[in-house]
Amino acid sequence: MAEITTLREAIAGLVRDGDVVAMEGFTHLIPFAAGHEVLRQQRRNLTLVRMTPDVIYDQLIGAGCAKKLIFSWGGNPGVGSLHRLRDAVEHDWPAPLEIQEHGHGDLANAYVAGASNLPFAVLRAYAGSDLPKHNDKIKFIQCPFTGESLAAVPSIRPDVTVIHAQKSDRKGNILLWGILGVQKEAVLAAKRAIVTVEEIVDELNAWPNACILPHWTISAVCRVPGGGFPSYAHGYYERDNRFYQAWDAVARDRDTFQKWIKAHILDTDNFEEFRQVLAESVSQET
Amino acid sequence: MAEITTLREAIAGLVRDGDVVAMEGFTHLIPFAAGHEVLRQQRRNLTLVRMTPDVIYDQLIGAGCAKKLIFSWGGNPGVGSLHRLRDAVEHDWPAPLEIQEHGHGDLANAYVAGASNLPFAVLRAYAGSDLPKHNDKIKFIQCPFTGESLAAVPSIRPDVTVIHAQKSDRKGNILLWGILGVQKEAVLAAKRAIVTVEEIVDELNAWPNACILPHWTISAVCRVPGGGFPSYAHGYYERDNRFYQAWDAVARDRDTFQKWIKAHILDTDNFEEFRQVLAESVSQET
Amino acid sequence: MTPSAYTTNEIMTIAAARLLKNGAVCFVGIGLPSTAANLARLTHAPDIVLIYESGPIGAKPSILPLSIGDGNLAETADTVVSTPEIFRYWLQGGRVDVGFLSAAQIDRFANINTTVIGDYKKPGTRLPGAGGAPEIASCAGQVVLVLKQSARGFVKKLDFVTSVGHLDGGDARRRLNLPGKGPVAVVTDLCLMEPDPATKELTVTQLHPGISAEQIRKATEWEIRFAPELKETLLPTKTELEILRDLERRTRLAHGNLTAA
Amino acid sequence: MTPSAYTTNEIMTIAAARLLKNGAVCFVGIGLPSTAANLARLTHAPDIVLIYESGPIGAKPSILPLSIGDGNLAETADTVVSTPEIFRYWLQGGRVDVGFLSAAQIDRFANINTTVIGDYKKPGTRLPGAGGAPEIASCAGQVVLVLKQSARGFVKKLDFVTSVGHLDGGDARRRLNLPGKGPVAVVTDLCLMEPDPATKELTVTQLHPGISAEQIRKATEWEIRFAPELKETLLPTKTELEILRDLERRTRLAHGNLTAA
Repeated sequence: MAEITTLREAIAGLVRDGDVVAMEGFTHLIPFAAGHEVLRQQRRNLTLVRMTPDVIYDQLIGAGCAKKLIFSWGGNPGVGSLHRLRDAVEHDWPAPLEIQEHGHGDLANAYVAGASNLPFAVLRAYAGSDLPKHNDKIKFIQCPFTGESLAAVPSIRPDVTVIHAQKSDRKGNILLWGILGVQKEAVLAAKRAIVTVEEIVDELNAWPNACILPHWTISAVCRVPGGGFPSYAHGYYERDNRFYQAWDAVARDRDTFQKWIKAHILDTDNFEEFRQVLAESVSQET
Repeated sequence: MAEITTLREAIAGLVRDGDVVAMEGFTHLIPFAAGHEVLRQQRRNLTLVRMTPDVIYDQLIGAGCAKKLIFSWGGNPGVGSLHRLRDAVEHDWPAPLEIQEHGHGDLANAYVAGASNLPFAVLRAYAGSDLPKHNDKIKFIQCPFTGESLAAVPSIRPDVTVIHAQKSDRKGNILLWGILGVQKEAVLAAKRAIVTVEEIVDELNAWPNACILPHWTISAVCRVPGGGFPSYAHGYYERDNRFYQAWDAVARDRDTFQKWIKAHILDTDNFEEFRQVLAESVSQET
Repeated sequence: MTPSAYTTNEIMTIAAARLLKNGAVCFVGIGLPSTAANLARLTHAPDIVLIYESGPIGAKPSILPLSIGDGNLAETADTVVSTPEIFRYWLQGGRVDVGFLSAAQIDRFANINTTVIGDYKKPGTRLPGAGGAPEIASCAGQVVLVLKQSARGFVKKLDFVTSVGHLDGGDARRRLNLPGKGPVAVVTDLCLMEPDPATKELTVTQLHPGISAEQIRKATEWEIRFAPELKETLLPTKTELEILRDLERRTRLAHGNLTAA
Repeated sequence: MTPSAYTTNEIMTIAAARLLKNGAVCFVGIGLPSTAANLARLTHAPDIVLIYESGPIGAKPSILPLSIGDGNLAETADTVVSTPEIFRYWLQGGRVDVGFLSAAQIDRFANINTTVIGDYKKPGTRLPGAGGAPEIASCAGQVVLVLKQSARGFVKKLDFVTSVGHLDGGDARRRLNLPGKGPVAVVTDLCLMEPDPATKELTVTQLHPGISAEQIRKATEWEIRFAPELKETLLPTKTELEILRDLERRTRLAHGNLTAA
């Protein structure tokens, strides 16, 4: 049953050291505010799951929150590398990062299997690929009817899934639209779920067959306008491509990164204050 | 690529004797007009697939179109038995009917597997049930990661799927809403697909994430207003519960049934004429 | 209120409705279960969440659906998803607290038959079949069954096990690794039965007012067990009866005097 | 138009775009493939169907997406489905005619590496990883690759096979029961290569204007084969160049001078 609460309380109560945490959002609706709060509260030893780690996981990995990453594409979309992810994988900085690597179709299927309470998913992939050689979570099974060989991967069942959505009503029913990604599956696969939303309204006024997560599938709902920044929220604001590009220079250097994290996240109280500090530092640069 | 054509031509060209045919629609949007046209054109030796055979398959079975039925619940919803289905199973009339019987979750998963081009689906079901004893298409497999036993069923890949939907645009893109059933999966699992629609419009004006079947997944689109009668089309007309109740008496007796089929379907030219003849026979009764 | 002031159908429906807790997520079969679940929603359990296998989640029908996919279910639901999703993410996914079912035949371990009376290959009476029941019986957190009691329905041995209750009793469900707890109650027009905590054999724990143990014995093919201390079902309240009758009246009007089977 | 009147990037994009037939259903990777696919849509293939792995089906973006899930893709699409559905029903389901990909490294059989340069455990350069490429490479009806040619990218042996082309050649794909035909063309800034019908080894079949065989040999680590009769890529037409430049101009304006990587 969804509790409508502050983001600080939600993260404090529901994200624990050592948890398997999935923050999802496929370019759209990436839960940056929630990710920052996890970083601000300095969670440790997390196993982070995400199809596209993006800048949000670059920040968490660089800040030393993660011991393991389960992913399928780790880049800064439209810009280049995630330097903190690379530094962790290539040079164990700030700590060794175990990686478990899949393809998108595989991880998407693994979330579906998790949401479906199945222990594994079956898909056509990986014949001839080197990925199974480096990931013992990819196996091959035979169809009991045709004998065909198919890939099998274990389902993903996060301890907690965190997503950002457009709207909630006052009961905590969640409505999202546009690029849906794997958010619904990630929530339904998880033991606990936190959703930040752009706004909380009296009535969702949803259209037929809208993508809705009922309040009883959600642990906590937090109103955080702009909580998807610098990604975007369809119908609310666009992606801040400049932030993504600027991140490249911030993340490239360990020292620059650490100062940025301290000033923008550790030394701020919440996402609103982060936005203010960021606005100040951007205006100083230009 | 969708051809916009008449129902008669679509059935003539796309449904062949001996085909595996799925006509889907879960109470809602049952493709009665298309089913009648298959009956009118006297297709034979069909393997009929449908989660809920309903009155539409009672008619086809009683008229001798089917050699096999793959299904999961064969009743007249809210009324009782499907007498023609029962007569075929219990007394081989008008011909023996092979049945392959599943549960709803199983068949729904089997369509999903078909749409996903997988040879089989995995689900949690049937442990302890007698169904696998009488259906060799239900097997059990072990999870390669946990060792758990799970049910496996072959995917459904119809030669042709037939559905009814609310709208098409002039290219043949299909929009449906309300109770969606397994129609999308049934179409995507099939080699060919026929869709009858309430209306063909210039613009679908679909809402975000609407259930749309693009024209390039459809073989033929036919405008048949009321083509879901006596089931319903959300936003167009309601279910004709009286027809469903009246069907019980028609189907109970072989002779009555055969006369009804001759007068209402075989001797009519199309669905519009069927509706006229039906209206006349109903008004005579009351 | 006296026993003669309500029908046996009514007390069955009301007793079943009372078992549903407010806020519970219920996967509802058509007919008696749907009537009882909606009665619960309109009385003590306004926040109950009704899921129908056709796709509606959080349906709040103003009239009783005649079929499992009536338009009124879609119109009043929080959302409507595809049938595969209902079975995959919601039922098998473990999101359903209570599966609410009926049956043609039931045995002492609450296994149910909705497939065939007689031999499968040479059926005496062919019944509609499984529907969603095998998956509900496997995966719902718990199952409540509601059906009229008769010696033809409450049988020593099922002709066909369509959907599992407690199999041959004891910890059989756990041994088969079934996700849900299985049947926790069977409500009939005569009484309420619950599985024995150890053997899982159905045991009458509560009689409807005016019903004798003898009536129940006659309406059960196997030698039915009774709890040492039998409770009596509370009489239907005026509110319960009014709301139930009003619901059925609205339904009859809307469906043209048809009633849900 | 002379070779100096367009850039090598432009002719690569234009040559790739020309390979896409009108009406084809294309599963489009971000960057070069997306640019080429949209150029095709805006020139000779107005009815091409663009699917992006984030969920849009039939996207008709007015500017080039910077990321795989830009809002403009959703706004202009015929519909947007979930990412699992894209991979399950549409790509794996066999509904995609052409998978349009780029790569960091490629070998003579058009196998591709987007994972790592150097050892997997001790990477020299860690690349972004697989994304949707393994599934596209397996399941799309055919695959077209577009990437700049260099000896570092066109290597004798891949450090890591992320997504399969023709494996070790011949009928290897068929032996592994891969649903799609695999790569049918590789378009670079220098030339067009196609797999030999029998061996499946990439063979240069077409040179871009002004490009010599020697330039291609230098930009290929393995001993690259040439078809006996080499064609020359038709010069970009004025319309092609205008539309491509206009698209990139609109994109730069909208994205604040950023360009898709």
